[in-house]
Amino acid sequence: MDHLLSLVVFTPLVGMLLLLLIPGSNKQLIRYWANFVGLLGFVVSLPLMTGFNKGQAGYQFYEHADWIPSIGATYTIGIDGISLLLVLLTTFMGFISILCSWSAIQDRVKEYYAMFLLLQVGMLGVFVSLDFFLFYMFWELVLIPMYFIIGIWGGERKLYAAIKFFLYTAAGSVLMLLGILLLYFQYRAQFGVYTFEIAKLMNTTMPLDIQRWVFWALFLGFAVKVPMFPFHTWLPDAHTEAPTAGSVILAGVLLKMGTYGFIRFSLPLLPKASIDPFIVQVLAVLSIIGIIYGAMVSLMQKDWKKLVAYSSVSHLGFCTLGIFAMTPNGLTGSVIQQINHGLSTGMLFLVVGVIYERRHTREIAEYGGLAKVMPNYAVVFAIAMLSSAGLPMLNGFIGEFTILAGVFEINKLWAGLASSGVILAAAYLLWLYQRTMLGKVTNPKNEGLKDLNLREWAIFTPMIALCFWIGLYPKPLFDVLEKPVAQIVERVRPGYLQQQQQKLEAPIPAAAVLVEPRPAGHAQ
Amino acid sequence: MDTLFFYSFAVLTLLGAVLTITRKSAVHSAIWLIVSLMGVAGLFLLQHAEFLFAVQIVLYIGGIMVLFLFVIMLVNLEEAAREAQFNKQWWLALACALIIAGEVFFVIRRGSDAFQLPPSVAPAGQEGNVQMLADALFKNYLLPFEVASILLLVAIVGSVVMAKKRI
Amino acid sequence: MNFLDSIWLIPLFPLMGALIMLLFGRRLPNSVVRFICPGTIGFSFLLSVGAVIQLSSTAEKSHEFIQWFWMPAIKADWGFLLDPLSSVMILVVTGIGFLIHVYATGYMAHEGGFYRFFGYLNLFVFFMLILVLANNYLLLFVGWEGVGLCSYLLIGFYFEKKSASDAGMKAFIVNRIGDAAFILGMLYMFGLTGSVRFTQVAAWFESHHLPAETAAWGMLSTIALLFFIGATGKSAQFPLYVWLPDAMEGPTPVSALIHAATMVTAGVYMVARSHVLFELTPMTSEIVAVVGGFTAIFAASIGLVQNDIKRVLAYSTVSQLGFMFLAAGVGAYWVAVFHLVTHAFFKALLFLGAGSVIHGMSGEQDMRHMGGLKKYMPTTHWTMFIATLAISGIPGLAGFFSKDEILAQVYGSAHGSKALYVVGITTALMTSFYMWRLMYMTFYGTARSHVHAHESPKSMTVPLQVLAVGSVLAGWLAVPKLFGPVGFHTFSDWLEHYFGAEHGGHDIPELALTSLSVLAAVLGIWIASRIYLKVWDGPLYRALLNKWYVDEIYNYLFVNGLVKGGAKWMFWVDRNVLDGGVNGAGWMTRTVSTLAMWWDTWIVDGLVRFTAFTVKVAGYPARLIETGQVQTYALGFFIGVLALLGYFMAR
Amino acid sequence: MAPISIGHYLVVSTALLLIGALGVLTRRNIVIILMSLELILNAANINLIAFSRYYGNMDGQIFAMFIITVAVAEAAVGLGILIAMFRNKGTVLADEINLLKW
Amino acid sequence: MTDLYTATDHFVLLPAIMLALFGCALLLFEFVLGGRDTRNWLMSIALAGLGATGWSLWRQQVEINKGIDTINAFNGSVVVDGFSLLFNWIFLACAFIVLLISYRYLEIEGEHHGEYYGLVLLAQCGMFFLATGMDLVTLFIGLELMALCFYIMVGFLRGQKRSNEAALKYLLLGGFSSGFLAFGFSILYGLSGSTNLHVIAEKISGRSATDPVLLLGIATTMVGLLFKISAAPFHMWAPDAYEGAPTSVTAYLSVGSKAASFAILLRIFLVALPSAREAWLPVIIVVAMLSLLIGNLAAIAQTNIKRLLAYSSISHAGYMLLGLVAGNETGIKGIAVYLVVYTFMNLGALLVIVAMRRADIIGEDVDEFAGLVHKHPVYAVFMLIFLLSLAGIPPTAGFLGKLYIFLALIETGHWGLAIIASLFVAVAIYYYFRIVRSMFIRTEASETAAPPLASSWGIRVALGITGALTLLFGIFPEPVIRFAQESLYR
Repeated sequence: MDHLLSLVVFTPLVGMLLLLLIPGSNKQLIRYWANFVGLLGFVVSLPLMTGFNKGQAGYQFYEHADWIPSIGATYTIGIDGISLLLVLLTTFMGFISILCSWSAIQDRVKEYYAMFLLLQVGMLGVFVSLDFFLFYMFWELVLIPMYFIIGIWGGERKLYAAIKFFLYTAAGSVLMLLGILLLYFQYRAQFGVYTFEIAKLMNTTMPLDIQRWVFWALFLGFAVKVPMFPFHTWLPDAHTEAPTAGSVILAGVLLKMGTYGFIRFSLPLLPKASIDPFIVQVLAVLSIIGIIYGAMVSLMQKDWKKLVAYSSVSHLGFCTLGIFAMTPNGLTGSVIQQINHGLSTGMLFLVVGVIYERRHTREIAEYGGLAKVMPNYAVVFAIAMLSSAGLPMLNGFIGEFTILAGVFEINKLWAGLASSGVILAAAYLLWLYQRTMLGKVTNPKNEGLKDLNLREWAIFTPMIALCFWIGLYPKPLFDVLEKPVAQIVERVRPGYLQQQQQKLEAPIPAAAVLVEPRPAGHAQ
Repeated sequence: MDTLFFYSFAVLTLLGAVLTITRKSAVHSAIWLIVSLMGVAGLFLLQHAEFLFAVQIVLYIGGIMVLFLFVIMLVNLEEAAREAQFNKQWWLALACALIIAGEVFFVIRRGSDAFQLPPSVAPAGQEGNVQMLADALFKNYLLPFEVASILLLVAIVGSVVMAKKRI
Repeated sequence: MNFLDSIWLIPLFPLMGALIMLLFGRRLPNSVVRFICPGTIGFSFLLSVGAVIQLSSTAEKSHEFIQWFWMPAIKADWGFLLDPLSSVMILVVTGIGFLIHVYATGYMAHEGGFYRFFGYLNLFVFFMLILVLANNYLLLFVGWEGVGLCSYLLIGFYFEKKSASDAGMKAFIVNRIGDAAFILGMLYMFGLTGSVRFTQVAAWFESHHLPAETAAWGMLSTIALLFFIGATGKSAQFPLYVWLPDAMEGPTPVSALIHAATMVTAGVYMVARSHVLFELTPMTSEIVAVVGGFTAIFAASIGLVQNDIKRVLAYSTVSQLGFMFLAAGVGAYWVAVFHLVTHAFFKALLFLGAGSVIHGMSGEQDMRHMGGLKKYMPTTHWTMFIATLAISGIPGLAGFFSKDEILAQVYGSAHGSKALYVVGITTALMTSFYMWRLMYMTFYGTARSHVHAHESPKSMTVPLQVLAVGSVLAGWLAVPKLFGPVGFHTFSDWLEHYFGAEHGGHDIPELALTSLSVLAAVLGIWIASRIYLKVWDGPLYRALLNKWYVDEIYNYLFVNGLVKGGAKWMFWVDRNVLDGGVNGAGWMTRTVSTLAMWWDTWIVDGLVRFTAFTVKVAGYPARLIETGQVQTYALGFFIGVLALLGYFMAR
Repeated sequence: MAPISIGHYLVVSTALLLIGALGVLTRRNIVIILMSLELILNAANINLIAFSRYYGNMDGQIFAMFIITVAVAEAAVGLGILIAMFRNKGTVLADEINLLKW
Repeated sequence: MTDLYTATDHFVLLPAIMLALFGCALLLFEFVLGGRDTRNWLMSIALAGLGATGWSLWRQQVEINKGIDTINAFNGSVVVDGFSLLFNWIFLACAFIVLLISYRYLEIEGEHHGEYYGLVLLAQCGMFFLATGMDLVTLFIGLELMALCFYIMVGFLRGQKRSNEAALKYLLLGGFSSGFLAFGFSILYGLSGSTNLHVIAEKISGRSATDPVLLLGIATTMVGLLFKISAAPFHMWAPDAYEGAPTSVTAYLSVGSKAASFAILLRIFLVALPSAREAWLPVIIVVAMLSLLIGNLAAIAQTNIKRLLAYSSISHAGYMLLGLVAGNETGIKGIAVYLVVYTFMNLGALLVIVAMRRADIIGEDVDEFAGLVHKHPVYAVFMLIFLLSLAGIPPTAGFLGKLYIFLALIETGHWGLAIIASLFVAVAIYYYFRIVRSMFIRTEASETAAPPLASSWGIRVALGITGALTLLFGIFPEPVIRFAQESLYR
């Protein structure tokens, strides 16, 4: 099919429009329909996986059409390995979050699902766009439904959280737009043509200082979304206040838009700025601060969801650190970690959601000893927690380790500092687990809680399966990512791949390894 | 001679204007406004704009001022006259006006070299001013003239709509 | 059947057991559980025996088997390696594991969550087998973390008990510190050699002929040190040993299996695995030896005065692990592994025996309330008696051979030293003392409580008996050359071949050393028999009783100080500085307008209109311009003109 | 005395403009404000007439005529609105009309 | 010169003639046949007038599309070119929608008179001259015609104090500014001896930039024009006038008047005063920034939506001025695109407020919008689209306008301005979203208890048109851009 990708992107939109035709009072039908569309969205995205040729560099399922010739904006979409994974993650997580809202959302059901499907369109669009203008459209399209999801179906401070989310991200993205335009005119100055197409913009050669400007502009847009360290304060609020599915999709997919932006746009378009020592250092340091800081702040939280939210800051720090290592492992690991974070943090939020639905409180102190009452739930939570903490055989480890390996190639100190995040992750997650699941059931309200029901199992089972799959056999992911990542690295650090290859193959002279050769007398 | 006339008309104009805006009673203001406008009319005359002079006298002084006086009678300004005539920001406004005057003065002084107009065309003959005016008005400015008629119609309708109790 | 190619089945059986238990266990009757779980381990044991026998008959004494390409980042496979070292380990793990499983069927019979317990236990064995069978560091790390997880789960098995879950958490987190170092070490290793596969790494080291790093601290030393830090976490060495005593909160079979026989020895195994590296880095080896020695004496000193039966054993374990590192540090890797094996037998036995005592005493763990149990629990008594003799180093029993060999190596090896030997022999003395103190307090004398003690069931005593036999015989696998007939060197030959033993150094006065260590053992027993119930109040005693206050110091420094304090501080920064910064930027906006939040609050709180008005008016100049006075507007206009002309004037 | 130049007229008109503006800005009585507006427009007229004469074309005069027309219309409508307001509010003081603000 | 009134003159003037004819007819109609049962006729005549105007504009458009640059009439004092047609179409659309939404609204307000329709058409007639005029006199008279109509329309609810007050304030300040404008025009005339913009440009280009008289002329002209587009600091009439005026008039005022004022502003700055660019450019920059600052900040605290939109329209003027600051092709095109887009989104937003006005309910307060989505989801969703568009969030049309402004600024290297302007987008989101929040999130029952909206076919049609175009221009903006491109630069 020629338009498979468009089909994937716009299936939720069509579903949403049809959803609007269903009378709002018929909640059950709306639910069935929305879940059907969610599933359908996932199913239509599966051919992408089977049809994807991982040996082929460049974009696949490419579609191109003129859109706004006057300013050179086109409808150009296509995916490479990186986008493929994120698209699949999106369709999958989209379905999961729609499914998990079945009983959690009781009022304004129609609007809710409409918003979710719209959100889905925006997210998918971001990951497939190969035209900056189109990308920006989708990028902003995401804001509105998310605003409503937080604002209407959120918790107590939903208004504050929703507008904060909106303002932060909108402010960042407008500045990003300026960066895009700067790039656009740079291209125009060289080639005399207006275009927003990424593939063409890649040919622009820019002096370093312009690249820096563009880089920082794009950085603001992406960093707010990720969110990187000083821009993260919207995240805990948004996560905490959003309904479960909102948090899941926010953590699972939305944040990835920022990291994806870095990988897809910042690095290949601005190779010189990306490798600029100052920029790299600043970003790496911010990432590391994010890792440690997010983890430390997590430790302090009394609110279950907020804890998970701050843990996102920490995990995303790993992702950005991997990106700015700009090594094949770093980038690959970053993408994989993005997928992993989607799954594991998504699961953690779902876990919170399950209990929130039953007890309507997120205070950790309210719980304790749930393992006794809800043993299955405790198992699921344990798996989610361990996956998030990076336990080997589960997905988190693969990503974190690959990132660390990638970072290590560049700077050992960074890797060392980042690895402390691994320790802290165990600390805050286990402590959370202990406070909520273990011990005696102290709160009488918790005594009669029901364990997971069938629908909840249906949500968790595929996620757990994926966690194990990625943990045990991540090779397909690596295969898919190999070509695009190599391309990016080649652009940013020309020759690095070869050099690395040679280094591994060539014998290392002893002097390179040792600080000082040993005095001969000691030889045995 | 022209000089003398100019100064006297100028003084008349400005003095009338100053008095217009300082008199307590609106009626007095209106009368001083008439004086000022007559000064302007005098200036028109000095510049050989006889037709405009006539218009100024007839239309303004005869027309607008009647309108003003009419309104003054209508809205009964007795009480208003007893209250303070200037608002609280008068000093600020005065200061601003003086500053602007100073600025204009300064600008003109500083750039007096640049202050050059294209050479004056020989003044048109005194006779036929009205004729020339009519010529221009009905040839070159036919369109604004027509538009002005609509403008006046709007003004008439508008003031009627506004002022009438019921329509 | 070709056992060598089916070594992947060895871990698979316990995994299947674990999955069955965790997925369906709740629906299975205990009798089935009791059958399945030890059964899977038993199978694995049989497979292991088969594989080892087949291995011994191959020429290269090593068999690698790769299942799938797992982790592209550092080119790590999911593959298994069976060589002498790992064959020893799988035998220990499956063999002792099997016995402990059997024991646990009796011990845990009355506990809730029977299936869960066995599920975890099977899972543990699975991970442990992965750990020892892995063909590369990364997969080893999988097992490494996995056993940590299971340890966490099992320590916290009585999760309703806060102290238990606390202990589990502590174990996991402390281990994680080591793990982070391990990861970095692995990355270093990969960066250097381009592989993390044991065989390739070793080949690389050999082919590059690197000189050892004695004079300077280099990359190799760093890697080795990072690995060792990893090992200290898992094997409870100073300063990361603190979790192990707390881990005794878990059920006793767990303590026996995980915290005595197998998991805690993973560090030793890993160091032994990396022996090529450690041989190249004498400075790190020295550190290993010193840390090991220090831990040995330090833990032993704490063990002297503890009253909880399991804690004594826990500190004893720490101390014995120290011994193993001591051996590894001086380059006697095979000895370390040898001690590992013997220790597995007698320490497992001791724990199981202690468990039997606790079981018989209905949960009592404080030795001050025991005494005179000999006549109630004869089997337990005599098996424990043997184990205690073994650990004390009485000739003829397992502990004697291995400990003696360690001391000999410490004294005589090229990397050893006299000082460490003194530490070692002192520790041996202490060991003997506290173990006999334990025996005396528990089994002899008069009963100090009214609990009606009873002997444990068969399922518990039979494993005790088997282990007791093991504790006697294990040592004879490697009789010092001084004594034994040639045939009894199976073990040392098997491993020395692997480690490429190099016995340079001095000639070892073996007889003298052996006599000395026997003397220390006997002296310890004698002292214990004299003063086993004494409490001598003094600062030293209190320091020992309080474990040198290490927990308190850690708590103060790290938990409360660094982590919680830091976290608190950071959260404050987050709320006040960062958000404040942003809000500060928004402050201008806010002073010029009302933030919706404020406005809402006012309405909700029903604040008097006047306040709202004043704040509103006073706060927001932009609106303030709009006074509603038309002339003010005109004035604004006028000022605009003024400014404009002013600008024109100025240019 | 210097001969009367175009500059003199400009000065007079500027002064008239400022005086008119001052009236608008300071007087409370709206009727007088409207009168001041007339002064301002007349300032423009003075300019136009002077320039018209200077250039000898009629454009300025015609412009001035239109400005007078506009002034008339504005005054008429202004007074109309004033009456409507006076009817509703009973005041002609500019600073008393402040319903709409902030 | 010889012919007083040629066929070309007629052709050019035809739309204005139509407007004037129908406008006057409506004025007279009410005088002659005043009564309650004539109201449908009024509407029909007015629509017919717009139809006729549209037809004559279309004929001009066809002519222009043939490739003729400009059609001069009346000795060049009125021209038809792409520029004028572009603006005229905007005026026409605006007047059309205003008519559609006025009917029911005036009924409710109880001020349904033929004069209103006449004034709408005549105001458009004035706008026509603002777009086509090339001569100071024509421009001035057109401006005054439009302004007068608006003074009256703003005060059309004669019985309401707010309306009176708004009209009076608007008139006093409008008169004040016209005075300055007239003074400025007189000086421009004085410097060139002609009222034709081209001649003025030619004469001025020879003068130095420090020429005091020129500066005085520019300054006074500028303030007059900036007042009309309600740019800060000459904006202060706008909030009061917008708030007090009948909402349909607010719509007309905020869109039609603003567009027309931009037409004259662009004509004068681009045709007559390009040579003095270095003199006025910094002023425009400052004014634009001030407009953004004041417009956006003051809007935050508003609870009256009309007033809020007034402030937002000030900030929109600021954005458009930034296009003039850039001054290149993209910038001017940007202003045009922005205006087109602004027309539909702002009209849309205001017409929702029009619909909110019903018996006993003013419907202008943010709180009165609470929970709108429950009772009237369509209105709420459309309002959402308009507000998003006003805030400049894709995929709505408003984004296109802002994009063009940013494009122009970046292209000409005004990075700092671009950054500031873009940051104000975030501020704008904040206050627009207070309305969104009120409509969608707040669940107070105030709306559900209230009577249904004052919906009528006119409002529904207008809502459909504005809403659809706001979305459509956002998603497929090519036609708008092409239209602007071909109108301004062929």
